[in-house]
Amino acid sequence: MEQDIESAHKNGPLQGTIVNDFCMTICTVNGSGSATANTTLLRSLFHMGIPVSGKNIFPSNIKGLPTWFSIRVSKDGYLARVAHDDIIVQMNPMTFEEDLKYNVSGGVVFYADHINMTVDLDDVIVYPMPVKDLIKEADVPRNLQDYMQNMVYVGIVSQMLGIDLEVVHKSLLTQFEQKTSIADSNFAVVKLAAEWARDNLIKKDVYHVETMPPLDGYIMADGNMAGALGAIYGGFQFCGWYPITPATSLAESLNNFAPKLRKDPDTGKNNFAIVQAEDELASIGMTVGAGWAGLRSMTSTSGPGVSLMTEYMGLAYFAEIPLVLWNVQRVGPSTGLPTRTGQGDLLLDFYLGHGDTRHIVIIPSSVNECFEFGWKAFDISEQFQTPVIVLSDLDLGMNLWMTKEFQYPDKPIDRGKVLWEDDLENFKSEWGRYRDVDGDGIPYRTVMGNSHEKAAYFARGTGHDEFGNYSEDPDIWRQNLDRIKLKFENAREQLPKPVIHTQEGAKIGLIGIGSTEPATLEAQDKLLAKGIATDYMRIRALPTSKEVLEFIKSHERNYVIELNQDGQLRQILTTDYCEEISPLISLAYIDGLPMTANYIIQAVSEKEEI
Amino acid sequence: MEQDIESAHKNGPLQGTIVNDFCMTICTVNGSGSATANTTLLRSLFHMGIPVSGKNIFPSNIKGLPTWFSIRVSKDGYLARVAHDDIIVQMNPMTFEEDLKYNVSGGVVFYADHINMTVDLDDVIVYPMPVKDLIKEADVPRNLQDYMQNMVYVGIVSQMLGIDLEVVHKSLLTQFEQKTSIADSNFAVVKLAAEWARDNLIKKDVYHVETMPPLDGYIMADGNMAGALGAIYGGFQFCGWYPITPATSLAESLNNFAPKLRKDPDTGKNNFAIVQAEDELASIGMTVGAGWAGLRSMTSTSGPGVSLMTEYMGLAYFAEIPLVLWNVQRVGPSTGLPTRTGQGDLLLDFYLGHGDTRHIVIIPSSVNECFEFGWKAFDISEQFQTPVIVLSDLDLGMNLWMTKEFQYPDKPIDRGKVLWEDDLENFKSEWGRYRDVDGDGIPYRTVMGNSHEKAAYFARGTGHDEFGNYSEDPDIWRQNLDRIKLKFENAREQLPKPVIHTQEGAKIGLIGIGSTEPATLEAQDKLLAKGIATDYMRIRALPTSKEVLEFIKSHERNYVIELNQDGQLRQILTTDYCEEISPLISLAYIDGLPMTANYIIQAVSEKEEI
Amino acid sequence: MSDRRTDTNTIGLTRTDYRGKRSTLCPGCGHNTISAQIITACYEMNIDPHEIVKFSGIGCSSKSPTYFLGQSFGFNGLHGRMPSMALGAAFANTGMKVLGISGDGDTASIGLGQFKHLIRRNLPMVYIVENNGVYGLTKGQFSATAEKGLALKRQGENPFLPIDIAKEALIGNASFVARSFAGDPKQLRELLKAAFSHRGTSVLDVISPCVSFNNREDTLHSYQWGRQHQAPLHDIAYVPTRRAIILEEFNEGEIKEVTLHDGSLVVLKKLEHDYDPTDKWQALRMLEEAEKNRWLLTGLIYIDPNQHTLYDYLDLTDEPLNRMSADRLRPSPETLQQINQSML
Amino acid sequence: MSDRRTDTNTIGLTRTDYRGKRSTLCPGCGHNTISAQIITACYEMNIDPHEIVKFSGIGCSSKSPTYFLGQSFGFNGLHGRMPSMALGAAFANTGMKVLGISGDGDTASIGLGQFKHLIRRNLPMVYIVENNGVYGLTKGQFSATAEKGLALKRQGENPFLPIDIAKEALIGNASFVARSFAGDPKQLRELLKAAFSHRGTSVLDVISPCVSFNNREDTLHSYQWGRQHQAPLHDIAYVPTRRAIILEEFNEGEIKEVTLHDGSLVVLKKLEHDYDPTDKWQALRMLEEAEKNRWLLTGLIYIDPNQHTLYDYLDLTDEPLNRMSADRLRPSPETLQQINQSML
Ligand SMILES: Cc1ncc(C[n+]2csc(CCOP(=O)(O)OP(=O)(O)O)c2C)c(N)n1
Ligand SMILES: Cc1ncc(C[n+]2csc(CCOP(=O)(O)OP(=O)(O)O)c2C)c(N)n1
Ligand code: SF4
Ligand code: SF4
Ligand SMILES: [Mg+2]
Ligand SMILES: [Mg+2]
Repeated sequence: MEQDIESAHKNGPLQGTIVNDFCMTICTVNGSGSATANTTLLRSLFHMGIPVSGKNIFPSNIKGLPTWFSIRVSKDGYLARVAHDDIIVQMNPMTFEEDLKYNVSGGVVFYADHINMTVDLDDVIVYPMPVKDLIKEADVPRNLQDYMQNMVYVGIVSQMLGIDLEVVHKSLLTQFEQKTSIADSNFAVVKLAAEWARDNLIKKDVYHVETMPPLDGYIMADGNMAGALGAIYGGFQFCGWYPITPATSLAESLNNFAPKLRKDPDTGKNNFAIVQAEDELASIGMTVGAGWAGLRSMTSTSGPGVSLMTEYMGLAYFAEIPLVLWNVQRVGPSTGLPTRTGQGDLLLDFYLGHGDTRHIVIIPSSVNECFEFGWKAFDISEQFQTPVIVLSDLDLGMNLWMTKEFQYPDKPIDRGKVLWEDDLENFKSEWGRYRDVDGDGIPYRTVMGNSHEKAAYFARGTGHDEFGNYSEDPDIWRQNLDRIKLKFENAREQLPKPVIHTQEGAKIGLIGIGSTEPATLEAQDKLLAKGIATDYMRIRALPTSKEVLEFIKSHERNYVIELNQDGQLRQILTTDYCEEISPLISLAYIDGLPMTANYIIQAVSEKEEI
Repeated sequence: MEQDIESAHKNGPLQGTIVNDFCMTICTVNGSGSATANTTLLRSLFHMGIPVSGKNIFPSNIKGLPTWFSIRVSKDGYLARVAHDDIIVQMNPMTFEEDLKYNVSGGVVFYADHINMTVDLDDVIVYPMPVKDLIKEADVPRNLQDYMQNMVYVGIVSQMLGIDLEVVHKSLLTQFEQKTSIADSNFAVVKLAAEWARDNLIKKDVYHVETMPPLDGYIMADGNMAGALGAIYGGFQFCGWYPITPATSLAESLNNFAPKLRKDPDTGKNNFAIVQAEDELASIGMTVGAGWAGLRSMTSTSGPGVSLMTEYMGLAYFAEIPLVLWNVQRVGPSTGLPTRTGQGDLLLDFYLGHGDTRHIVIIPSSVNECFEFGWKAFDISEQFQTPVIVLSDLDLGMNLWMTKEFQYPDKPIDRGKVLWEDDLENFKSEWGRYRDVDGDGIPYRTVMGNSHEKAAYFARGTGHDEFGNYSEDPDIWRQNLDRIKLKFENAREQLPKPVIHTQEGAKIGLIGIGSTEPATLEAQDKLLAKGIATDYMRIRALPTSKEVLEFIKSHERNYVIELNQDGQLRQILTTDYCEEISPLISLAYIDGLPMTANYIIQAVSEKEEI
Repeated sequence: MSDRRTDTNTIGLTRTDYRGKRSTLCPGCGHNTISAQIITACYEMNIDPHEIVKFSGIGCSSKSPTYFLGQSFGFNGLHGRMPSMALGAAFANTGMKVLGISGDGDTASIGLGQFKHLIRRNLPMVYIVENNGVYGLTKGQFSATAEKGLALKRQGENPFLPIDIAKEALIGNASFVARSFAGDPKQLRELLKAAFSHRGTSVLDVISPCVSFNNREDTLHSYQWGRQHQAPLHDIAYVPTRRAIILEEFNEGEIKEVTLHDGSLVVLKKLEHDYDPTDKWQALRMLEEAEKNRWLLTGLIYIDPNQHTLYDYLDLTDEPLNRMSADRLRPSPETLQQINQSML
Repeated sequence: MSDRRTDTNTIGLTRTDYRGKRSTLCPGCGHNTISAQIITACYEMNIDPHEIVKFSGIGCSSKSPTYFLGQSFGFNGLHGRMPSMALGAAFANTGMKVLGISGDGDTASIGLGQFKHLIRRNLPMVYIVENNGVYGLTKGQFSATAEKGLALKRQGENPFLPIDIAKEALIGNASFVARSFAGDPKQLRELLKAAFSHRGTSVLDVISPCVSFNNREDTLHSYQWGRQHQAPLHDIAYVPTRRAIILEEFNEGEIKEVTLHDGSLVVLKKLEHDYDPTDKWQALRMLEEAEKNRWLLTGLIYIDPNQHTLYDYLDLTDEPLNRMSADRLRPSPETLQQINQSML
């Protein structure tokens, strides 16, 4: 023990200080209740006005295995993952040695002093934490002692980095939904630990945090909750779902918020229904049924569930059923890495179904956008009478992000072309469920309960004419498919357009989707510093709009950044634009962790020979 | 009635004669037993040495709806569908008028004279058939009378076209597996009808058949039976299946032939197992289990079943399980047209599974090749330890074709890298189920029952290291996926190579897969006659080999011919070769019917502005 | 009797208003009889076709909804997975009557899981299994209800014990379980009426011979076998309201009544032995016995008129959700402000 | 007692040879107890680990095969669809013992269909449901076996009647149905031995508490509730061969024997009332009664040692198919010539 303190001493204090710009990883075992502590630290930094992001790297397991929580503070507002740690908070003996590999030289290690250390810590600064003693001192009730150990490192780390304890207290209150008693009992331990640190540890390291101007207009939230809230403000009426990591918390958020927000003011009854199905074959079946019947219908799942939904999604495409499918991606193939993040379902989702099936896919990149697409998805699917897949991922869905606060929808709900009794009575021409009256490929639909004599029809996944009657006629088949394709092609320009970040005189294009955005924005800045100007286009929807082709053509080279092995986005872009495009170089990468700016910077620099 | 005969008279006999070159369509209702009659005519022509093809266009229904059987005789050996009819045999009042639309002017109509005709038949030649009278005359047993009506048109048509009655008799014998009594009772009616025609009808039309040199080395068979036989000669050991049109007859052929061919000579017991599963989720599960356990394992299905197999196929890809999946395609999306043909499952099959999943797909174009790929598929899947999808379709699978007789496999069964007790004992290096010892990405596998102490491992769809142990380590994940991809890339040059038909000085390439071959070959000849020389490459496997790129690059323009809406083959080729290729123009087309040469000829001529 | 074509029921509809397209099933198919009885039952119950919604899976049986109630909405879904689709749609308007048509392959083979979970949720709907022991539409393979030992063309002999739809429903806590026979239209009609009046999942297992692939007189799902072995539990009569009972029709003691949720009654006239369809235990025993003696046991096997349904659990508005105006679906801006506040 | 670590069984293996990797399940999870008893049963039965093959679906329960029989082959398949995979693999070597581990979500929710169809085929295998009433691995949602009224964190109250694995197995004609409790290792061990000796599908529904999400003392799947409400049908002892019975152990009349296919015996010592596990009818009644009285009924509920299995129907060679040399898998050229001939 001593000898390690020694070693820290030996190094002596490093020169200078680093303020609001470092990455701290807290190493614990899962099921130990560290989540609250970690979020409290994260929130406290946020409350100090410091841009911050937290990423939870956890095992597919309930209790007892290593788990890591990385907090990045960045005065410049970079929220992407970084692969190294400046500070390690070590509560887990199992991974002590391994974790040190990620620690930068001159970095810091806080560790529970009951871990007996054998490792050599020459070039890091070490702060042992007398966790057990402090817990004893605080005399915490038996059953809470393990849990409260986490509050010890909250206190010590706060003290050593300069996190204002008042802010920590405030964060605890938010954490415990303003239940003061619990918040206070936690804070008591935090305070005790902070005071111990103040009196017993000498600051040797260079890392500090300082209050910055408040982050007005920002909140802390995760993408699944945001998606659920978006759906609620989008007027969702039915959700059939089945539990699966990392999508579960989306449906559970619906369960949590819908009863508060969507009871009928008059009757006090629910104007929505949520059903936990027996599996995904059933959850998608329910969702298709509800969508057909005229409800704003949704389901949420991840890769394995999407696979099971393939046949029903093909039916929904062909019978033209509006519905919203949230795919919160994890890493495949197969069961793969259930608790890691990726973007490997793009191809399957786009083509989901046998025969000639294609789906509209919209792809949020921020928690705020999860909310926005949460409500927009319904308008799009009902406008085009087809399923809309919202493609999120674990990093976006399950991690707590600082994000712009949710904006109330800027336009009223659009139910698309639905005809009730009167509409049918006054309809401009002969109505048939699958008749293209407006020339846009989008027919008018009626839904069950419509008592107009002409309203009823029998929907089916088999060949049908304009009136929904069974048909095997070759021409009728082809015309129907062509109309559906027309509808699909028309959608291109009406889906969320790409977001483009330009730089002066850039000849190189960066193209990506979803949660790789923070890493890419950071890479843009740093590549520029290295003399490589880039433009960055974040695609937000498939099929793509003309801006996408224009961007691709207007750059000498385009790099396609995505978290998968096969370069799936690149494949889709080439099939769309092969004849016309400049080179598309794939920067696909997958190992289950979020994208880092460094990977992009190195990959591009190499290829650009700089 | 008379007046129609009149009309035929008015026209008077056409000039000249047309020998062995016309299309005859027999219009009946399904469930009426016409299949036997139609096949008898088909076989008789075949026995006369005349190249012939028959296409059954039938409804998704058991009894009472219109069905058409088109027989094309072509002295030049063109076996593709043609869209018009020279001769119509009309037994179905319901479709009389409609069917006439397809009849060429100067064409012929045989019809059952109990159909009362209102239609105008000016420019066709009409032969009424006193079907009921002849049946009465033949005094057929009550229960057989409806069925025997079909033998009446066999007789009359044979007489009028010049089909040798002896040959008809021979065909009936083949038809009834040499049961003379049944054959004779059928033949009696044929003969009676033929004699009536001889005595009462005057030949007015120009269509004749004449014996040609015998078609030695050819047989008549359908692709599903051929595929089943191929599997049996490929040593299949397990098949889990679920009924679905048009794949059902493949598994039923296994049920029929395996007990005869695959009983153990010593024990007389079966050395195979066939299980009708409760659905496709189960049939693929059984097939994966059997493949993992070291059996040559297969399943057969069509689009909807493939959709349900998505998740298990992803597991098989990732856990590296050899198995063979026959997809006998029908028309999608969704339930679509269950009794019509198409090539719309190419994309889904290639990418079947979430995450980064890709599959080897091999695509036969003839019945003979169904047999060949039937056995080769097992060698390929066990060599690369991955699923192999054999992509057939309804036209190939369910129609009776003249085809080269089946060739006995030209190489012994190759079980790939399997280690038993001794192999493990003497293994060159440390063995791990997923260790790449040979640098080709293909590991060695052991199977259950291997009692060597090192043999056992626990397979899984989750992340795993070289020894199959569970792992979430990012590097291990990526290395494993890269190895699997290497394996997949290596397969390119070892799968069935494309078949190329060149023409002198062709600048234009035609590219296709599977059952569009006959139409394309015919189109080549006729385009040449119009002054357009073409080369034709039939791709037989995905992923594609270098020859494919060479072909594409060596032509100014390439036309990609396929029976689907989205140009799926073209999409896959562009993603593979975007940077390097000359234009790929899609000639995709889908309406549920087999490809015609005419469509290709017109499409190409237009685009080539000729 | 008066002219059936022009007769109207109390809501002014003729029988023709309940018909559908011409059937394309085989002449003599049991499924056609069932369609006819659905038409009659709905006509006689004066149900407005717009208040019924039809669902089916895939199969000859599942095709049949095209052939009745042409004025009702319907959806011909996927093989074995109609229950989930019906359940999702039902929420759009809980006032409508949901009618599901399935086959034995559709329900007992690929669909067994969804069938059992539908029952578990007790969604108010009439669920008819048109049970012929084979896959008709794919030309006569064994289904999971085919009896052990059944021999069929090109299929050999079935070695497996059959799945008994009624038993499966009972053990799964179904609130309404009946079995009938396409050869007994009258009983079927009355059972259909009872089913339409029951609040909960009404399972009707109807033996419906496939004349093309499984109608040999010695096989369990054939007309002849059914006629010879049918053992009705009771004579059943559906009575729309108590007032409507004409007492003479029944002598005291011989009848048992069950009052359904909508106030209608099922009147059961005793045959050989007493039978109480509210006793699940007895129901199971009867089925067991019937199996031993190879009877085709028909009638109302079990009913619990008061079991909770899925709707009870979800505390839904009675108003049709799919008619709710858009503005009522979106919470106020204030609520979102509060949420943003809570996430600082 | 002697040292457990060095003791060997009759095939010379120590208990350690039957162990697997260290469990990563929660300390106290019922699933760990079951793993331990599988290890003991196999050790005491002298089964060579190479003659066992393990399968599982997805869930905490389905992870557990990693934690026992490390020398046995195994496959951790897909959620709810282990039965089909096990069935396909079994044909590779019908001499091996097949062991399937599933959870209540894996079997009764997503997997109900495959579970019932496995039973129908009576594939010889031991099928264990580690039943805790929740989805453990996804953090505590209700499974289909959760009791009506169960209230769980963040899940509210479960309104649905539970699916009873044992009843479902019985009604599906299972040939071996038992229920046990992770809190009663001794009974579990004996039942496991009987299951391994039974020729047919042996269904073991084992109540296996989830200490993280469903172990409140008042809930059906908790340790405490189980301890307080367990009602064993009998004392059960597995005896490898008749010779091995030490008669003193049992007084005449008080015991019932069932001889299994491999000649071993299950000896059942009478407790309160007589119980005959070969009477399916009585089995159903007992389960019904237990449900009414909220007993946790455990023991060998039903067995038919002689029911045909899938293997009987398929007329397979006994020789392991996956060892059959390639040359024996391909018919002769002559046979192909004949086929070509027949297709002219
Ligand atoms: C996923 C899927 N698998 C297979 C089929 C093929 N298929 C169509 S109908 C049918 C069986 C129908 O049997 P049943 O439900 O008993 O209806 P029946 O025709 O006997 O009335 C099958 C297997 C399909 N349509 N979809
Ligand atoms: C197709 C699919 N859907 C959902 C999941 C997510 N999932 C993993 S385990 C599980 C439930 C496991 O419950 P149970 O079988 O009772 O096992 P336990 O963890 O309780 O032992 C679910 C829904 C999955 N892996 N695959
Ligand atoms: S095949 Fe059988 S089930 Fe289908 S319509 Fe004909 S008789 Fe009915
Ligand atoms: S969560 Fe429950 S089921 Fe899973 S390991 Fe922990 S205690 Fe066992
Ligand atoms: Mg059927
Ligand atoms: Mg469980």
